[in-house]
Amino acid sequence: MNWDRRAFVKFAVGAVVGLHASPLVPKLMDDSAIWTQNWNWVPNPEDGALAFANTVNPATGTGVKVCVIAGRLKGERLIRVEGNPEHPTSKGGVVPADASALQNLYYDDFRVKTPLILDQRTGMHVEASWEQALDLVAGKLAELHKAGQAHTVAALGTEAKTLDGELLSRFMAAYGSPNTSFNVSAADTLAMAGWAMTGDENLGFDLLGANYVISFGTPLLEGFGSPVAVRKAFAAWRKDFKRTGTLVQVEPRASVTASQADQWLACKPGTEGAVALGLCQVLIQEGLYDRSIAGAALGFEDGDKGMGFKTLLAKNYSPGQVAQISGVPVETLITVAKAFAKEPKAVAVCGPGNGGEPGRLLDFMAVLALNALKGNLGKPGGLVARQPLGLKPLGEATAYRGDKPRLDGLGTAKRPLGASDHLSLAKGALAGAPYKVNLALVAGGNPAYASPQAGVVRDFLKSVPFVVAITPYLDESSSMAQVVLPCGTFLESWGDSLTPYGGAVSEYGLHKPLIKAYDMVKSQGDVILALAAKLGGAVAQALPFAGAEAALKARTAGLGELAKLAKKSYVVQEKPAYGNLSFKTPSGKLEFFSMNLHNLAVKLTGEGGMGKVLKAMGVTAEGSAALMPHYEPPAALARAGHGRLVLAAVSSLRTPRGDQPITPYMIKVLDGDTLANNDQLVVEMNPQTAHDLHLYEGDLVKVTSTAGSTEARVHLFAGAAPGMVFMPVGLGHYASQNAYTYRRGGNYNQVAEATADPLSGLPTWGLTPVAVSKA
Amino acid sequence: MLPIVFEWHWDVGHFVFMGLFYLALGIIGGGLALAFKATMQDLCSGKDPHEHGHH
Amino acid sequence: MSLANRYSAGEHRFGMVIDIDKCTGCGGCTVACMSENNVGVLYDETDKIRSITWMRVYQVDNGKPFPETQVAFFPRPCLHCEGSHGHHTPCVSVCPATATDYDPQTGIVSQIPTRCIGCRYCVGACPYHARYFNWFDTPWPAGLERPLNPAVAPRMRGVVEKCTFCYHRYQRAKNKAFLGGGKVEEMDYQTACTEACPSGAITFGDLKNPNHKVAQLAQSPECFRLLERLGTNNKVYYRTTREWVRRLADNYLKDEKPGQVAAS
Amino acid sequence: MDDSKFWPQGVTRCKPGAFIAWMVVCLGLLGWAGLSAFLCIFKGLNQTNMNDYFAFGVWIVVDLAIIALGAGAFFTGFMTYVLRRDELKNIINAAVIIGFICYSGAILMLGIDIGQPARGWFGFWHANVHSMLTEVMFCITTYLIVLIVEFIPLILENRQINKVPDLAFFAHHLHRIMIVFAATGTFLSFFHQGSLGGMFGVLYARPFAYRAGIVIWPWTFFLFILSAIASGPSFTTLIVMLTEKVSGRKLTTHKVKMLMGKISAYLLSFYLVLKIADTLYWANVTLPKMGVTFGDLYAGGPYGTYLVWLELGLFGVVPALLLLQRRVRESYGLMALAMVLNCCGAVMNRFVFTIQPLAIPVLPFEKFVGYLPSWQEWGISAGVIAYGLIVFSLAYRYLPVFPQEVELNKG
Repeated sequence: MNWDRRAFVKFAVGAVVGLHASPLVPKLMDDSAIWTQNWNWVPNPEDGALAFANTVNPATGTGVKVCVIAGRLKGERLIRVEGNPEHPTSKGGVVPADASALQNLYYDDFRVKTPLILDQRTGMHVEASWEQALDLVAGKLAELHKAGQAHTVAALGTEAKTLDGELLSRFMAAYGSPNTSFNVSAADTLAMAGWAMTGDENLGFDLLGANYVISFGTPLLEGFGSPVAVRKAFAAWRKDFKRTGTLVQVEPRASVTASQADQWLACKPGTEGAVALGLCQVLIQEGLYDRSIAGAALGFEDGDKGMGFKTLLAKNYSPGQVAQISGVPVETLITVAKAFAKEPKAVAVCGPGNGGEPGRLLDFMAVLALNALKGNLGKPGGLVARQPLGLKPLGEATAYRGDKPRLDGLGTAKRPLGASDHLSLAKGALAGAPYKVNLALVAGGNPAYASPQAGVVRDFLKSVPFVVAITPYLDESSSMAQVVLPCGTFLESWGDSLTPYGGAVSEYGLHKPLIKAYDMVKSQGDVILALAAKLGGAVAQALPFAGAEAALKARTAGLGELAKLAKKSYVVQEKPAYGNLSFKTPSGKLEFFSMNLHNLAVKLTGEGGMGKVLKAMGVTAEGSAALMPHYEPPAALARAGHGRLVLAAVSSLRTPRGDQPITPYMIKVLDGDTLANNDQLVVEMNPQTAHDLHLYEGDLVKVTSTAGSTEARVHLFAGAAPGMVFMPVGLGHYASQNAYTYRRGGNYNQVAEATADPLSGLPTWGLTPVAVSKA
Repeated sequence: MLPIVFEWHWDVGHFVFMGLFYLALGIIGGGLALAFKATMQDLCSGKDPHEHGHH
Repeated sequence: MSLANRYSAGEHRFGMVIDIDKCTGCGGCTVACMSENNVGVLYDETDKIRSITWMRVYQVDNGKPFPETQVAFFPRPCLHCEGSHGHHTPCVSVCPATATDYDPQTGIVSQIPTRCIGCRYCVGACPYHARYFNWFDTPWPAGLERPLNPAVAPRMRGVVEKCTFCYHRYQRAKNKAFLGGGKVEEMDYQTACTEACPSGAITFGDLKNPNHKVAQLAQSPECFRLLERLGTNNKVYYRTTREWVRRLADNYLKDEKPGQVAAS
Repeated sequence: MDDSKFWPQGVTRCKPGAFIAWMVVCLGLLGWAGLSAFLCIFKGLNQTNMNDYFAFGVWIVVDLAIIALGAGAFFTGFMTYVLRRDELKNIINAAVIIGFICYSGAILMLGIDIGQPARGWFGFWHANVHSMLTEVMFCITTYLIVLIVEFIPLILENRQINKVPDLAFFAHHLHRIMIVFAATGTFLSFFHQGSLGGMFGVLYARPFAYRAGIVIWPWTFFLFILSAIASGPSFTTLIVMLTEKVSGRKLTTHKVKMLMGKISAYLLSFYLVLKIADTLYWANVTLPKMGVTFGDLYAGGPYGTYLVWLELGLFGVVPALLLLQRRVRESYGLMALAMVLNCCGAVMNRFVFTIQPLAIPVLPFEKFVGYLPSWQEWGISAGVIAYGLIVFSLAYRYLPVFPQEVELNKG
């Protein structure tokens, strides 16, 4: 056959037809279809057998189940955090911080994976072995101890009463320093209020049992106690489309709680306590109060200490006067008080502020007084005292035995009451009065970012020659440390958590290592104990445990076998301890006039100097009123006005509170009213207020206080009280290792100014006078 | 797409749609084939291509 | 029309009732959904019109001045529309590549990202903005790929994705029921958002099964659907007692009242 | 450098230098498009300013617009070959080339517009026949094949190529059966022009786009066909006029253009009557049922009712009235103006149906979102135009596009 043109054409045509008749075309199409679906940089998660492990997230108090997958090639990994329906208070359900916890666990760039030591020449952290790092820290501590400078070591922990907190306190006391501070919380304030009026420091609100709840300025639905548990109570008031519970919210902003409440009493900033007192007065003037306990309480009627609470209310807190102070109309005060009195299971709730601040002690006392007048003490749906769980101490009580004063002034006439806090410690140390800090041990938290007036704590840490951070994260605080010791998140370490704020039943949460995500990471307790062992002597004697697990075993000896407990992960009392409160006050009665406070003041100065002491503590009221629930206008308000606005926080469960770093998912779910385009912080203002300042939606402004400033975009929100500016919390991280959270918005804690709360002396930073100007 | 691939439930819509599609393709293909065949014939018969005059 | 008759023949019609009066806008559902379904996080998530959120929680307010202002939240998954005549879901009917389909058995609108050509016609067709296009390659920086759920394949750039009512959970439940010889019970198949919601605002189940709670709740006159008048005939019911919230769920002429207008 | 031996018999063309300079300008635009395409394909569509609210952007507007304007090819083909209007043979070549440019350009653009270009063919492989877009994909592709078949004989008639006997025969035989292709093309084109309209009319959850209709076809299906065939002939004529102006040569008789103008005039008038009726029905019946008023839809953002007046008035009724008059058609300038307005109307209509329905929020609590194309999007759009200019310029220079050219430019 000749290969001429015709033959070639015939061949070509034949070939084309033949190929199309063969399976080649469909096969190639199929292959290319598959090829288009392969994107080799899209991860392909390995499958494996699933298992669930219980634990409790100490940051939220949520009982959770963690899904563990056993991959054949890459081994075990955690893939999900779900709610644990069996947990008695949280009963399933999660908030963003729970559901996204794995993002903090597994974010390699953000985690401290090995001990790190700062290379002085390069200013960079260099990986080290545990031996090297512990030797370095223990050597430094021993050196200071030898030089008689043990008291110049400060420790900044997170929660005082957890295992980690107790270990840290014991360590420091045995080592010889009085300077241990912890985060402050509303639990401290509630404990003080309870101690002052009932003698009981473990009060809780029986939200689940109540069907009428008045919340005084607390973010009940945005971060109060264990958010999941609070929602369970809320859900019960709205079960199956029926409203069986009434919620009344008192606060200056149309928050989520205010909007979901059946009634919102929009008050002026900082006047929630006055509203509580106004309601007390209505109960009394309408004769709707409990006469058996409240009526018989110390300081109810006028007496030898002076004017009684009843007279005080009548004199200063009539509905008209309270309406004047708070802006809540008289009729509203009266109807709400009557409804509150009428409902058999009603409770008034006080708690943390929107910025996570511990609240004002006098307001708390006013709320306790309202509950007492309602007569709900110890009753279902009322204010109850929790029974302790019976945790064993870690050994003989160890307290600082030296003679050096504390840097935060705690226990002196200036601050007789109160719990420790990082800010006061930092202020004292920065002032150098009476001495400076040579070594700071940051244990578990991130005070350089999260402490109130974070700038002060950051300056303090900068001024300390040697900073040691025990932390899971490369955050703002650890980036300032000379030595960083890696500890695990709650998913990979031993530790515990206690009853969330305001809980009606005592809870104990225990977390254990569920995974070894990084080989060198230890439990925080292990690190403290290893350091103690290295130091030897009194410190080692005070902490005779092989590790955190052993310490937990000793601590929970009364709660059963540790292995079983760890598997279950929680101990929760079945129901609140109902029955009348047994008052452990000096008078043995409920006290509107607090003898505990009185005695304390007297102890410090003698009867005559009491007025002066109280003045120093920030109480302006005279006579017996000073030691009774009363209203003190917040100091910040006096400096507002004259073109200044009042800055307050917006709390949300999409932003974390306190030390916990915000997760990528949490950043993601923030909407444009919190974090605007290009990661700009958003502040809310009432349209009228903005108009007065010639500001429009989306304007870039600078919010400046005496503490600091930040830039933000204006969002006009009719639900914001006039004259105020509302700022979200938990944003504005500046540690660059976390690419998801770095420079996302600004940090509320950098602008908010902390002032000492009258009487409690705790820092409070809920209201700050600020100037808002176009940036 | 191919009638041999049964990946969905064939309903009337498919028959109409695909029927019209293959009809159109068939007409185009047929037309091309026809023109091709005529070309081949003309080439074999040795005609002068420019005899046809203008179109 | 009775609940079951709203939908075409088929064994199940999975759906939700979301109680707006219970939703506190915490975002738990959104985050739980993202962790269940391997939704990634871009470095800039403030560009909301390019950010993927299968379960998005919209915040709305009543527009009244202080102190009468109120806010509420509309959690918005994919509403799994059925359309008014047969399976005429707005998005399914327009997809040229059959990358999304209406399952006649469950009423779930599926999405096959590996088949999607990225034309985004479905995105335009959906009035709820429930469909999201992957404008970017999702970054999974070192370590963050570890918590990925193997039951759901992470998506590549250039395709559309959306809520699937956690269809993989249904498959898992079916497999389990098959092995155990039983049926898929109400609690065997629950979406991640339903489980996560700490307020219990979401109820999920089979709208065609009168024993399921969702079927009972959805009958309430306080229940309504988003943009019901468009005839999307979807399966996510919302519930509120607040008139202003209800008014925001659909478009109304000035003289019309919610609840008195029939779907077109 | 002399390329005159490639020119069609008996005509002159501009100097190679000038032509090369012109090509360089076009290639520059094409380079911009190339860079944009590279970025869009390798980095993804984040290079555009499209988003989940504006799922479609300027590309789709350009796509729809050029497909509408390219409708001159099928309708002129239909008139020429099927209805045997022989005078149109003098312009059919230009119409085919413009059609080819518009369709191939649109397909190239769509290839970049979809997020997964490598999967573009899944529309065929896993076709969902209920989707208007599927119909569009099938018809456009098939019709492009038709256009290529129609274009081939013209290419083969190039003076040098025509010397090859095989190719000359082939061209001749294709010509002989052109009616078959023209008829098929008419059928295909008719459907996809309609389906492009149907694409938006079926969006029943988008009140702005949704239209009632018959059986499976919303009114937009028919309106799009009409507006395309009304503007297509105008566009073809305009391009011819433009070529005449640029080349300084007469390419067709004015009679041919007037005929095209007349076709446009009648079709446009017919279209407008239906379009106005449709708009009134939509505004007064369809929308209120959905709880929306006509005013609501034009209340937010930059999209006011002025768009309606512009589209239906200045770009609709005005060119229709102008073109209907013989006096206007007799004037070269006035007819050109009317045809420009007519084409603007088609482009505007496509813009209104692609961008506006997406911009208008349907959920009462959604907000208006703005959109401006990025330079990459403009680049691709400009590139398609540059591509058209290049193809048309080359075709004009080397192919006997206009049968009357030699005659008209004698002496």
